[in-house]
Amino acid sequence: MSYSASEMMIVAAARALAGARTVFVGVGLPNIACNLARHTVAPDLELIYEAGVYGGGPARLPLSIGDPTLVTGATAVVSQADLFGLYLQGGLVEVALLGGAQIDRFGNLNSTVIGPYDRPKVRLPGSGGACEIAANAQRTFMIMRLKRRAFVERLDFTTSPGHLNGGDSRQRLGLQGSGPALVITDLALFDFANPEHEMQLIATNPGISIDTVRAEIGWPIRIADVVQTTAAPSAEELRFMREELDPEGMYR
Amino acid sequence: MSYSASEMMIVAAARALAGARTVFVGVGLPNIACNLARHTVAPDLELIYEAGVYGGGPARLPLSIGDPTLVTGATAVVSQADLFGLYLQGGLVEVALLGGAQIDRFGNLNSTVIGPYDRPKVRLPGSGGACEIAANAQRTFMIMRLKRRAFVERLDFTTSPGHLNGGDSRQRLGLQGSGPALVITDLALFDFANPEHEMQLIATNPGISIDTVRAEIGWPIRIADVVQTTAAPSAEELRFMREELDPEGMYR
Amino acid sequence: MTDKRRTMAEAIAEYVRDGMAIAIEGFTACICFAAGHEIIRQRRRDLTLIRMTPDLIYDQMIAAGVASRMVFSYLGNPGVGSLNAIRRAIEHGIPAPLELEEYSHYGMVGRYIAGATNLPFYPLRSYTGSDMLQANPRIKIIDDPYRGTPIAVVPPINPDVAIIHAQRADIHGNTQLWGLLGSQKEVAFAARRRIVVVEEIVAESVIRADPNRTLIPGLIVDAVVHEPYGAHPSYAQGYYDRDNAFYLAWEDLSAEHDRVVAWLDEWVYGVADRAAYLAKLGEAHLTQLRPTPAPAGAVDYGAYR
Amino acid sequence: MTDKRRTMAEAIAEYVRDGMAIAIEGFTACICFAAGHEIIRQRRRDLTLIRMTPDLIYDQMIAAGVASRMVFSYLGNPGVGSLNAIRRAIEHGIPAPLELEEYSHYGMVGRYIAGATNLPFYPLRSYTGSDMLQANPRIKIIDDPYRGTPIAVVPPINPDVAIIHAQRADIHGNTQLWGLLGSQKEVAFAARRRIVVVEEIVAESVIRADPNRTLIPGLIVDAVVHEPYGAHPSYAQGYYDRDNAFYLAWEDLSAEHDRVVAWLDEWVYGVADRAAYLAKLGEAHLTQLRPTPAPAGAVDYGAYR
Repeated sequence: MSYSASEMMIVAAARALAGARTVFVGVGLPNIACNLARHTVAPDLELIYEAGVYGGGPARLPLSIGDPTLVTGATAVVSQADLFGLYLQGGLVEVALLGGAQIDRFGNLNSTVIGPYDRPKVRLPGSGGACEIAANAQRTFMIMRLKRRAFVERLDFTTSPGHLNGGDSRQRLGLQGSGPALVITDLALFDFANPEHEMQLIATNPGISIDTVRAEIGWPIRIADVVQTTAAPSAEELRFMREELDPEGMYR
Repeated sequence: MSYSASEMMIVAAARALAGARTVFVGVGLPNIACNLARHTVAPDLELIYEAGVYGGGPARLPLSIGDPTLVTGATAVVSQADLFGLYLQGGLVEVALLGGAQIDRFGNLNSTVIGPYDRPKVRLPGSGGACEIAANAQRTFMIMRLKRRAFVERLDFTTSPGHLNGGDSRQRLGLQGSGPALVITDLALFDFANPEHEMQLIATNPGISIDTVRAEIGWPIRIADVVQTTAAPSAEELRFMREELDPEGMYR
Repeated sequence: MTDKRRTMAEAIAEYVRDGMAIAIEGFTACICFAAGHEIIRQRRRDLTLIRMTPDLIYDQMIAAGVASRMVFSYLGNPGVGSLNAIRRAIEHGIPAPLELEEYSHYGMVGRYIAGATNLPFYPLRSYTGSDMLQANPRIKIIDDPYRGTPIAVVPPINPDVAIIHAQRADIHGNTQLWGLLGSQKEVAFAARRRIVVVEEIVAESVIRADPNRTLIPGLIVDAVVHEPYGAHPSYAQGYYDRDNAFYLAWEDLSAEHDRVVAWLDEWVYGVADRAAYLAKLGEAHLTQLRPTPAPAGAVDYGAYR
Repeated sequence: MTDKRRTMAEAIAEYVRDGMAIAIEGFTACICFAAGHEIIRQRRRDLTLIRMTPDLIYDQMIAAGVASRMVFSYLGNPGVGSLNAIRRAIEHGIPAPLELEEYSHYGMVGRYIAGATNLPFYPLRSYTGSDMLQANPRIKIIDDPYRGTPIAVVPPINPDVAIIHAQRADIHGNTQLWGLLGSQKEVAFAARRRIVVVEEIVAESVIRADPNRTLIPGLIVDAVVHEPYGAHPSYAQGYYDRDNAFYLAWEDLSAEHDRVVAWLDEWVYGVADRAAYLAKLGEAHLTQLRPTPAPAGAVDYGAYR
């Protein structure tokens, strides 16, 4: 069955949530990935939204992170003080899904500005909850399209700390979460499983060459000893996504 | 109409609440005084209980500060984090009624121990909320029976700060409330309206002499230029108290 | 107790003055567009606008020229894209330059908490390792007095006026809100004045029947405005849906300054008040935003006599 | 998700071990006497008992010899008088000496908040000018980094086990509480393990119908114990009244150590479990504690599809 690069990215994110109990989720692609994971590899997965929702089970695809369909029928709906204090900072978020306009080799993210902060070329949304999510989630997964203007040698601004300068630099600053664990893109997967906590290619999507990946990254990307090929989406993954989660094909 | 010293004390406390909008209240005498004030001199008075109740209207005389009759029909019932944080520390409590086992000339209170802290002769209840109430209420009124063992030259332990060493010593420590304003007893009334913020006799109850008052105080009590005689409870004050607030006469 | 009901025009005229710091809060839900539009109509100037997510309401207000400063934490049209008018102000000074003071979400929440509880600062585990520390010197790092490890702190914020939209209140301003709670409670307690805007005015007995649901006591409320659909195109849980079509359309409507001006002329300056706005929207449009019922179920507080 | 239902005996046996720090919270309301009695019956020793108001439950537990240490903020039988057994432990070491760690109420709340939110300390406006600073060196004064004024801080507390009584939960531990909320939420999130004890087990759909009422998510709950009247002689709002007669009688019942021992023999060691305790109390006694109905009224969350 044919599928899009977006669908492959959603499926890869869902699979990475195997066995997880809680995920801090945004709308769009991440929302579909988490709901797909609940249906497949993580039946006990509870969705946490920064709007204050724990255990949301949306009856339709939400446009915004604060959609009323996330509230009705949720397990708990709390103030944002409690969501950020008790749930996130309290250490209850196992995995958080993050994105950004720029990422560097240590998984640091920029979602604030392109150009200087005081005279920005492009003003981006800023942190939202990303800065504290990156600091406090037990692990973070990044979901981003692999593009040379996004995977950069040097961020214009560090909004959300990843592995900082690599090695133990994150730990030394006392950040409680263990930081970036996975980067999921439309072409390939990367992890940080080396002593330097440097991003490394671990899998390519079907039909994508390592050179194609290299060409979209603004630094000489580290390559794992074994680079696997990600399995294509299964018929059931595609069916559930297309029929149940995104019937209008907004994220196809 | 005849009345008891307790009744006079309750009536005096109620009258002192004239025009007040919020009062932080304990059970027993203070509870009756506040409800009497609502009926007489402070119709807009809202009762705040440290249990987390704002605007309680108890349908019966509560034994404890957390009685369920305080909850049902209240305006708001909140966590104690919110009660102490938003209401008390937020500065919304105009008057708090406090008591203690010992009080000194500057209105500092001891409700912790008689004797040394580590080897107490009598272990008292301790602070509860009193320490922060004394710090943060806009004004505090003390309700205590006038006894020599309670009105002491030197506290065994300062649980709740009053005017500390007098003068501007309270202000210098940065306490936001203005501190003790009134001491209501079964024999007389005292305020602190002098530059030293030292307790001074301002009124005696009907039939009580200044010498009787002096004899119950462990330091040479300051006497205001004019010492008034508190008006006896009115018929309506007594009726409402006896028929509506304390029909079983627990606090008579 | 006093009857605090005011029209929106009265409440804004009385409490919102040029140069003030104003917070219209509400996270996606219960964003009081009706108040924002009235502020535009009354042509307030030089405001500091405070909100975690400026959203379309501040995009419109900033395009209208009411603000010179903004305190915020997320500058997007959630699920759609940018806030084009605010970007124009920041990137090109159109219609006027906009000074920024920027935090993360939890940093803003912490500022509201500190403001509401009269604390000199609020500590949170964030910002270390982020350039946000350099971008905003008001965020500081201190040493935990117990173990010496560094921790970020933010200062209190006390808006001059907070405008809170909710489902219901009594005439004294005792206010109940359900669904997303955002930081409505915290900002209400942090502010010096509070205007509460509600879908329904109810009897005091309705509020007192469920005291745990009371988020804001009348004690701190200065004005109560009864403004049904006052949060549209945002939403009020149980009353109407978010008008996602408008949020999507705004991307285009706001693409150029002139188009925003035209929109304001038609939908803000061109209507006298919220009632006229709703009439213009049309009954059919509002009806299709109504959800079907999903009752909360019952609890019993018990009568203790 | 797993079914977390356990009997009280199972839950205490599994989670409460000698030497642990245990918090049975609940401010006047929802104090889980059933759990305290089971801890006595299982003869735990050397516990640290944490509670704002030790109340009769810790008076009984300390007389029974389960504890060597207590962390607290108010040591009274509210509205009645002293906690005589605890006073005997403190003043005379009967039945054993009791180490104290003492705070004010807000200090305890702050410790729970810091524990729950993983903060290294919690700041509060209290303690300055009080001898409590000398009595407890864990309370510190630091300088506000913005204006340099002194402010008190307390350290986090993370009990090994928190025991929370509430009106209802589902079998996963999603718990709803109404009436006085005390610090139940904060202590539950602060603890390492949580036992929830409820008047009723309800379907998950009942919880999900009113998500704003959910205080504790099943995510952090280890065991759910269904124990009607488990808070007696304390109370559960809407279910039964506080047994004030017992609170008054305790003053006398606890006047001497031997009398407490006799009471424990009869009402704790002498009954197998809570059901036996209730049978001994008698149906008539429980019936007269039932309030008449006072329903909270309805709210609608709306179905959005």
